[in-house]
Amino acid sequence: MNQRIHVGVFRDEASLLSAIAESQERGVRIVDAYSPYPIHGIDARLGIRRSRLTIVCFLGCLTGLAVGLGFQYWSSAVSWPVNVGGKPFDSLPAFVPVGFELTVLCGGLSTAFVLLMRSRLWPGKSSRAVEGVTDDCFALAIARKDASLPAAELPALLERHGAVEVRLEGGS
Amino acid sequence: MDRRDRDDLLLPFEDVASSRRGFLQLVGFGITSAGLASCSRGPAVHAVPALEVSRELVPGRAYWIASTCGGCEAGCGVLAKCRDGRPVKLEGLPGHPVSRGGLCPAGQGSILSLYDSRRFDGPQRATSAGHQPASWTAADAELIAAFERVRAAGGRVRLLTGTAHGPSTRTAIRGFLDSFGDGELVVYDPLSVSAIADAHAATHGARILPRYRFDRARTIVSFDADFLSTWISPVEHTAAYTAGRALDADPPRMSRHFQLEARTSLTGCRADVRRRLAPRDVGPALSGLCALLERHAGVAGRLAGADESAPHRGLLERMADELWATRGESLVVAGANDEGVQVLVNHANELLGGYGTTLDLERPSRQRGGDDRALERLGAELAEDSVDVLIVQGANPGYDLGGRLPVDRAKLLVCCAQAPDETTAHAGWVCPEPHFLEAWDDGEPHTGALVLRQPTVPLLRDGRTLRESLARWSGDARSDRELLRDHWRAEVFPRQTARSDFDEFFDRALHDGHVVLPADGPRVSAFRADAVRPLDRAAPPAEGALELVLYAKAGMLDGRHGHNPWLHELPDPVSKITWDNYACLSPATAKSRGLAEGDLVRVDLADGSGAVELPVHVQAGQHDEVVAVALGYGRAGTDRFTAVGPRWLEGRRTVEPGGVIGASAATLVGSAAGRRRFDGAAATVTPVGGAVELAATQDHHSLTLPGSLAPKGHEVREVVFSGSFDDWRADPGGAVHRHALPEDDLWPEDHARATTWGMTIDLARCTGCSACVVGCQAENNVPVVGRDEVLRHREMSWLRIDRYYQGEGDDLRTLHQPMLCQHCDHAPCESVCPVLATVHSSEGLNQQVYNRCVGTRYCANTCPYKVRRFNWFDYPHESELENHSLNPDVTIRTRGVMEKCSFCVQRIQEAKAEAAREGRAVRDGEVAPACQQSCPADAIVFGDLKDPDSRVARLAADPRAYVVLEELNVRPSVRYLAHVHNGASEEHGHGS
Amino acid sequence: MVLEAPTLAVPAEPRPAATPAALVGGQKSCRDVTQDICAPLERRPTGLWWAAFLGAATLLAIGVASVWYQIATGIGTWGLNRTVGWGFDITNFVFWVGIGHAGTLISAVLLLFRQKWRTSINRSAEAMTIFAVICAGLYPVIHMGRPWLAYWVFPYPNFRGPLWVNWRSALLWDVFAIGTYFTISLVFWYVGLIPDLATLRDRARGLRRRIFGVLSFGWDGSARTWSRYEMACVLLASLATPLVVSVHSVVSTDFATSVVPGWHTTVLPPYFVIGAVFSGFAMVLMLMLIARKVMSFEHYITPAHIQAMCKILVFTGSIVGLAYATELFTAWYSGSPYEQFAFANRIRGPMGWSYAIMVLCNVVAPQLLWSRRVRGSLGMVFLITILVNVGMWFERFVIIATSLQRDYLPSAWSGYTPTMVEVGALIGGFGLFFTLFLLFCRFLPMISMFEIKAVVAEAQHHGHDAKGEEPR
Amino acid sequence: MLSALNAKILAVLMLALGAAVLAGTAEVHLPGNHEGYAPVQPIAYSHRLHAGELRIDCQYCHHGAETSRHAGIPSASICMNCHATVTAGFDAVLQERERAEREGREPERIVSSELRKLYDALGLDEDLQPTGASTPIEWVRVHNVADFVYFDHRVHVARGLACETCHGPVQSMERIRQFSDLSMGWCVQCHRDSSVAPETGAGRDRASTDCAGCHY
Repeated sequence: MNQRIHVGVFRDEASLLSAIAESQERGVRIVDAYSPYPIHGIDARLGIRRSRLTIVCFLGCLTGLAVGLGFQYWSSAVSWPVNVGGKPFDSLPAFVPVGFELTVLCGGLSTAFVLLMRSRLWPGKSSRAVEGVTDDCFALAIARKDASLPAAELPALLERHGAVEVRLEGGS
Repeated sequence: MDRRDRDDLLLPFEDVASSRRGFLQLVGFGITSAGLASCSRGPAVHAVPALEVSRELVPGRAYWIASTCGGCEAGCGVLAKCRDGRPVKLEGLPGHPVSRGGLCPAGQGSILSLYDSRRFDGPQRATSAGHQPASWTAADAELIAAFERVRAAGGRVRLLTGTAHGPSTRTAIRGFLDSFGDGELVVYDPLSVSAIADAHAATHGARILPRYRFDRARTIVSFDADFLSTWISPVEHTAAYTAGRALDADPPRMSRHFQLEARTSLTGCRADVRRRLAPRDVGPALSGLCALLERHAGVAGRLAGADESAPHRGLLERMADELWATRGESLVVAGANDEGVQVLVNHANELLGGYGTTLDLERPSRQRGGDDRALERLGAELAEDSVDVLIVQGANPGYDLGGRLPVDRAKLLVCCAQAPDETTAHAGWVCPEPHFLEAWDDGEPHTGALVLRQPTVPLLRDGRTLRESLARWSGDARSDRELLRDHWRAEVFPRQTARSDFDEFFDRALHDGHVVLPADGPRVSAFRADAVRPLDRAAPPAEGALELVLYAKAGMLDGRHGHNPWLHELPDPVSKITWDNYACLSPATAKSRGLAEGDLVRVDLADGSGAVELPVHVQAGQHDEVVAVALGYGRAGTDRFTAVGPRWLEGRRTVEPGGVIGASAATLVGSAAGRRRFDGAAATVTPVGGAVELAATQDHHSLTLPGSLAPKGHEVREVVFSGSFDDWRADPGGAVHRHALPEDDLWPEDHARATTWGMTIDLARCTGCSACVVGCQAENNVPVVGRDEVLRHREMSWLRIDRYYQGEGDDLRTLHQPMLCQHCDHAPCESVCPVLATVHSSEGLNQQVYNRCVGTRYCANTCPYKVRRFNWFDYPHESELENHSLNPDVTIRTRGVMEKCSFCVQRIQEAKAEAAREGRAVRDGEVAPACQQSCPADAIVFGDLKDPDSRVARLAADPRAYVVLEELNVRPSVRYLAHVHNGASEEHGHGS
Repeated sequence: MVLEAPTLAVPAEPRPAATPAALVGGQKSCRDVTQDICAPLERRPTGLWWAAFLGAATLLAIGVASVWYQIATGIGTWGLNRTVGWGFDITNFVFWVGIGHAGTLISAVLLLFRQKWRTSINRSAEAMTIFAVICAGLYPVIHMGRPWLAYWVFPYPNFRGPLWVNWRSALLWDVFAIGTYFTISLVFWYVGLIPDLATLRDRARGLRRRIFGVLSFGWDGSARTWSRYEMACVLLASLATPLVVSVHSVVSTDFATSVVPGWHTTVLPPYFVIGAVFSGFAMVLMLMLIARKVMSFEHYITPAHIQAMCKILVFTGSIVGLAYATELFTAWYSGSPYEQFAFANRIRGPMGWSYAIMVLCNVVAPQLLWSRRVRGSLGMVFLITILVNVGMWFERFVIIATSLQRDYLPSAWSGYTPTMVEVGALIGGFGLFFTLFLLFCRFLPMISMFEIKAVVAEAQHHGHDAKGEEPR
Repeated sequence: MLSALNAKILAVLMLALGAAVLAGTAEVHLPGNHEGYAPVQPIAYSHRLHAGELRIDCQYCHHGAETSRHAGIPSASICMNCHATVTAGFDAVLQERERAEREGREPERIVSSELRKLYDALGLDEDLQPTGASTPIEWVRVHNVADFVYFDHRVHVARGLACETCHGPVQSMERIRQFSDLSMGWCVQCHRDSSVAPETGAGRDRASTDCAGCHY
């Protein structure tokens, strides 16, 4: 559905939030909201689900730990067991530090990687950010859910809440 | 890593000998690395096999040639290990009548002089522009003409030599000199014991030097004689001395050794009872001792009452009692080159019945044949300009005699030195001799015990033995080998009966390195007691003056090894100082004069006849009225060592260009009654301002911790255990403090194995002589790093000898402990290496893999024994030629890697390879690391600890056996056997 | 260096809805924040910056020359010897690792504790961490005898059997700890930078815009992204917090797992971690004081921040003092004569002076911060931060050099005197650190704009003072 | 969802991976691996002829292998054991004999050009009489174990290891070629596999994987 999206630019957080509130009340589809900083509580209002990055991170950690301990054990007790200082080949306590570091490393890297992937962020991606939204402006992109709402109502809604500018985007 | 280790070394003599005697063909196999062609597809390395195959010489396979050491006159047997046509290592020759398998530091080091690039190549003629090379033909023609003129004119010909020459050379000399109207041989020893021979002339009617049998002595009294380190025949004495202190004999025996000395000698350090005695007191003390012995013997001699005023009277009485109690097995020796003293020594030994047992006159020693009075006469003749020809061989009078023999006054001076020295500078002709490893020769260290020398390598430098030269000059065209064989056929062969075929006899003698002929001792007369006179105490030196004692250092000896970097870097066994000589003062004297270690002083003879500037070394245990200076330093040309060691921003040279290493004390050698006098001259010590650092390898000299820092009850580190013989008999393990370690391991034993290489070091046998240190250096290509690096505590020796003093003055006790990688089963160094460069082998070796090492130095930090050595720089050899002394079986380590004692793993591998080839197991005793091989005292034993029948396993089970720092539970494979002395319990005490 | 009291910056465009907050001085709006923080990056550098940069670059050049000479000639150009195998090299390493710790702590731990006052300093503290870890990582490499083979410490597939590495070696743990620490810190820092890079991108023209465009990953401030972003930051912070503890614990095992008396003690891991926090906070505070002056950030780095940091310093400094005491007690109580001697030697031996410096700088000097007047004097605070850094460097030097100098066998005892080449390597570390830091100040926003904006907005929104969340 | 850019990145990665796999199978070696190295030698000595056709025992020429760590490159004098009389290939000699028969003369001594090099090296003239001017032959060494390895032929020969195990089918090589990669992994793998000694050896001496077995 080729939809036309109206983007309203606000000067403050409160205006954005009130615009969101009315849009939801009136059944306007909120495409996204943009802000220069994370707004406390906005995910709940927009109905954004809690991120599942936690799971990714946990799995990353688990993988790191398993690979770390497994490789250490394999390389020192299976691949080529070497007598080092009379210690046993499978000196597990000695493997803990590296196992831990790899846990953290894999967890951290997988979290960051999945964050970028899910958010479609990558080096060189051309930005479609609303002007000013990285400075001191807030923006709300809304679209009609269906034809029940008059098209002109959307810019009006935005302006009612103090949008200093309303733009029309081609939609996705 | 950038140096290919062994193969390049196989290309040895292209530059030095390819034109000579088809040497390249003999060498067999050479490989040249054609540059660094590694970027191309293949490694362009060329291999050049010999054109003619040689049956004996298999490339890469070592062979051994028995010969005789030329490091000094003692005549020890050596086995030269050769690879690819050249000797790479000298080892002791087992079963040798003199050395019994041991070899001293100087002997070990003497291989390096073979590869000395300074050696003369062919004869040199003196010209206005210095020495110019000439051919032997030209030299012979000119010299024969000159000799002819002198002969015709009845001129005076003198041949001045050191001691070492065997029967064949003696015959040649006699023949040559007899052809002149006035030809005479003058022999001198730089470290003269002329007085002993003179004393025997006085008391026994024959100018002989007895052979001392320390193995037969149960009581030994030594006045200043450093017989375990430098005196006459140290290897022989050490072997005999330790044989006389055998705890493993049945019944165990241990001689008691009294040492009365002015300085602190290595021998004094080993003594059971040691007292300080100024040189001027030696005569009175000996007179007193003789008087006491006369009383025991019931002889009324002239010495009666001499004991009344003698110094250390109580000790003298005790010594006399003990000597008398063991009469027939007692031995008194003195180091002083003073006839009066030596006559008293003879008297004491005669009273004690030592002649025939502890002093052998049947096979007297020929290891020192010098006659100081003949030398004095030669000096007079030279001073009168009446010597027409002076031939100098095997000696360097220009240095040894401190310029007091005017060799330049001879009308023709011919020198047979191998390399330029202080005497050749004046020579009209230099007719260089070959190195002892290049030549045929014989010797006679003990009368009737003949030794042989054979070439191990073709001549690297064109030289000719004196024997051959004399033959040429007498018109005899035989080769040197023929001269030697003919002499043996005519003179030696008939004196034996064991073999009837000369070739067989000679080959056997070559194989054994020696032959012992039936005794044919000189006739000595009955003891002439009338020669004995009491010696009074000399007047003390003037106020402020000290008594000068000149001594020799192990390794450097009289200075003949002054161009040997290994021996310069060998720490003195007592002072632990390298690369220098110094003026030793006792701590009390140094303190009273406000002198500290390293302060520069001038030592002046009180009569003004000589002076030398040296740094001070504060020497524990030295007599307060004595200043001791080592001979053998300050050799001309030692500024060659300016290039030794690394050159870098803050690096300081070992010696400045134009300078010399140390200072020559030969100018301080005085003369008394026609004999060279080494001790007792009055000397003043004056500070001249300034100070230098002395490069010692040890900073803290005691097991006692610095006072204010020591924890209560733990003031002494329990590293060396020592106990008396009596205590040992009561409780053989009593001296060792053991720790109760848990039986259980933190982790189960994962590494069961069939073989555990291990070592025992018997501290009761070890004398600290340092032969093992040089042996290890030679075997393992340990680099020389130079004075500055030693000062920075970066010496590279894999094996060091720790020396700990306890007490001071008369109470000084000294302990030596060889310290090397302990090959711990729970090695702390292994766990910390990130790249597995040091790990444990399946045979218990702590392996260091040089090519894996990245050089974190963590292992060295964590080593409790601090035996790991890091390559701080590249340490190149002085010359390409010197590289040929490298052992091709051991990697040369590059900069940035750690190294350490490997238990001579290359020898283990060699033994295993040979065993595999012969389809058998390695036998006990088949593997002897370099340190064990050369140990004259047999203190080191190596083998498989897991084999209950091995010698090392039996020793490791000895109650005296302990491991150093046992409480760390690192489980070393090196076990030390506690030191046992034969003093009273309280004299040495327990626990270090 | 005396720093003046904060002066009021003139806002480019006065805003009616300003927030009075002790953590953000002046009356700042979001636009002011953007303007104030971006402005220094968009102007030509000041003379002061140039002077500082040239100074730092000179130090770096000295370091590069020293290290080059050392690698070309040999480790022998350092004053080490057969007994003291580590000196300045590992001292510098541990010192810089320690410095790094504060950055992670400020950004991660304080994030988890929701300490709002961290916002002004966390960015530069994290940058400091990264630069410090770069400096730290260099020393173990150059301290190797053959640094060109340093890659052998990684377990990569090879044709040697394959031959792996020794997982039992604390040095290898270091490789992984430092490597992980660097990677995670870098990721954390960069993720934190993305929104601010987008701000810079949107303010810039031409090439700058293109560069920041690439670097900002196409950030558009979407609420969905913010949501994930905040979660990711919390996760990374949760990972970084145990990491930061583990890193210095692992570094301490370089010493604690070896048998050298004075090293072989279990107190070392906490001792090292707290020391690291201590030195790191001192370094952050020092840099803040400089940056505040040089970059005119008086409104963002306020006396409240400095007060908070000072309190942490006096707290951690006291723990460090306790650690020193514990160490002595342990040595005495152990009954091990080697340990007892090691500490006696440390305090009264030939290098006792270094122990005295350590105690004076680390334990005594920070106690002055109990006084409110001292805390109020920027000059005094600055001086104390420098002293603490000197003291912490000496702490590592004391542990390394004096322990090694005299261990078990008296025959092997020696001393340690650094060479000029070694001093050059030390200087070079500071040169590298300050060069990187100055470049960072110049090209990247030193203060996290989006977080400051959040603080400002929150204060505005709730209408109360953000000072209420000052740390204990 | 695979965006266009992602697809591009993936493609590049796949290509790189493919190239790596190809490189692994093709004749591309890592630095230090000289497997297949077969340099031109100063004399075109044929191992195929001598070891293959004529079945001369390896150790007849490389006699050091039994007693020394180096097998050795044979001396020219060993060649002369045969080549004092054999001066050319059999075919050439036969042809000359036929030609001589045709021309009714005594057959001349035929010296092959390669053997001429041997005689030159030994300093032998046309009649194989010594001239005294000999020059050693500079063979190009083919088998170089890595630096800092002490390899000992004698142990391997004593254990009954066939030369071909490491040197490959020498009897079929016209020009000698490095057969194995001589890497440490290659050595170690064989040592691991030989943890039980072959029939000749004593049970206790198994092939060791200790570092000091080769590095000291």
